[in-house]
Amino acid sequence: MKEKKKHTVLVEGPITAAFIADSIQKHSSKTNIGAHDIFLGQVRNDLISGKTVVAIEYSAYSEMAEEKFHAIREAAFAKYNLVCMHIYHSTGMVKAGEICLFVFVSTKHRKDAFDACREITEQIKALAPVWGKEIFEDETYTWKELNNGN
Amino acid sequence: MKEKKKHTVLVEGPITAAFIADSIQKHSSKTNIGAHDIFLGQVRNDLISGKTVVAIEYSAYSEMAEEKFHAIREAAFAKYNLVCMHIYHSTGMVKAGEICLFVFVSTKHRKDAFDACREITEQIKALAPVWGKEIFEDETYTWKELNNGN
Amino acid sequence: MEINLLVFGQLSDITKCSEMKIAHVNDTQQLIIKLTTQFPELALSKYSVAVNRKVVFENTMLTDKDTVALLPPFSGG
Amino acid sequence: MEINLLVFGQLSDITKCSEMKIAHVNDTQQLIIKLTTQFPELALSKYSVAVNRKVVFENTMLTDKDTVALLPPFSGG
Repeated sequence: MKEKKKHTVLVEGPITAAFIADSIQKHSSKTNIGAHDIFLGQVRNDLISGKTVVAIEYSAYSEMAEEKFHAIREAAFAKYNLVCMHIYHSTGMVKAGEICLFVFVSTKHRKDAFDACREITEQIKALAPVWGKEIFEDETYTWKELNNGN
Repeated sequence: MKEKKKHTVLVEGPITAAFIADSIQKHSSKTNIGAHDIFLGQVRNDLISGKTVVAIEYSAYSEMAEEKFHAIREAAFAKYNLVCMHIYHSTGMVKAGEICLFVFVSTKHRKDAFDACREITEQIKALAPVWGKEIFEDETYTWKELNNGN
Repeated sequence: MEINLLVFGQLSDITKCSEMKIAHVNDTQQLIIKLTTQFPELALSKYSVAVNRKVVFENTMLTDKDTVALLPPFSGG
Repeated sequence: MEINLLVFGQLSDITKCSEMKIAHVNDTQQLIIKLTTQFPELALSKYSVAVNRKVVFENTMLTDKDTVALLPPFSGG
């Protein structure tokens, strides 16, 4: 029952609530699932040196990123007892309040869901060649820096 | 910006994907949120002594359960840096494949979201006076038993 | 003096009733003895006792209109 | 002998170009020296080097049509 088909992680623009709902709904036919853990990254309107972030423009080294996402996926299936998992990451412009990352892990029991979702999210942040350009109200920008937990 | 208004956790029947989408969408106006962690409990079609579970009928000691949910919520706000959190738990009949528990934690940074969502979910399982009656195809039933991670 | 008794989950399969009034019990110990006499299977069951929505771990005095609940192990979520 | 160079994130602010062809470089070290001569600010920047989508940690031989990428610290999610 492990679903491991290769799919494209990078999607153009924000990830919508309707898309997330559709993904959740599709799992209602998989009645061996007991737990889902979903991580969503949302663009914050951080204040940086007195200017407010209104959007992040994401760019990626797409071919390498898809390979990394695939490797992260394979490693998660090898390590945890997953029924299925999906990752979606935005490219292009995502406004403050919109969602740029969607990690969706479904398992029989909740422990695997929690462990795997967190590890996958950390690996995406650490390993995926994706860059965020934080755009301010006045159209100037700064390149996003990842701290731990950011 | 902490949202702590008391709301009712127990909802009649399954939690729908549309309801979850609506909850996610409402958070797009809170642009200080950077991370959401969502736990969903889904009813499994477990095989128990040769019979397949087709639904779980949840009953609760409602007044006590709402007090416990409120205490869990207060403790989470005291311990973690949360922007907002919501819990919904079904009562009544929830079919296999449908969602019976929705824990939604929103934070500035992801560490708090992961830590709090997991702890809240464990506390709900351990502390909330809710019982699941597992209904089989032939309309017989057994009372659900929680093991760790179930 | 009468208390309100609530019975949940699998225990209601034993009592065949989820809510009842019980008179002439002064504390939780008397109540449990009375119930176990009426429903011997209760003695074999695992449960906690809540008085007015708080779980009690020791014998607890009861007053008129208190609500006592028998709570089998929780299995929500 | 010509390689394809990809430049990402803040490094493309320095090179003003995100994709270019570079001839006459036999290994990554020669490439970096050549780029740093052309774009001195690169010397002050933190980045990794990937050859054909794999990050390399030591000087690596290049062959015709290899793709080399300069990757500043990732900031996805």
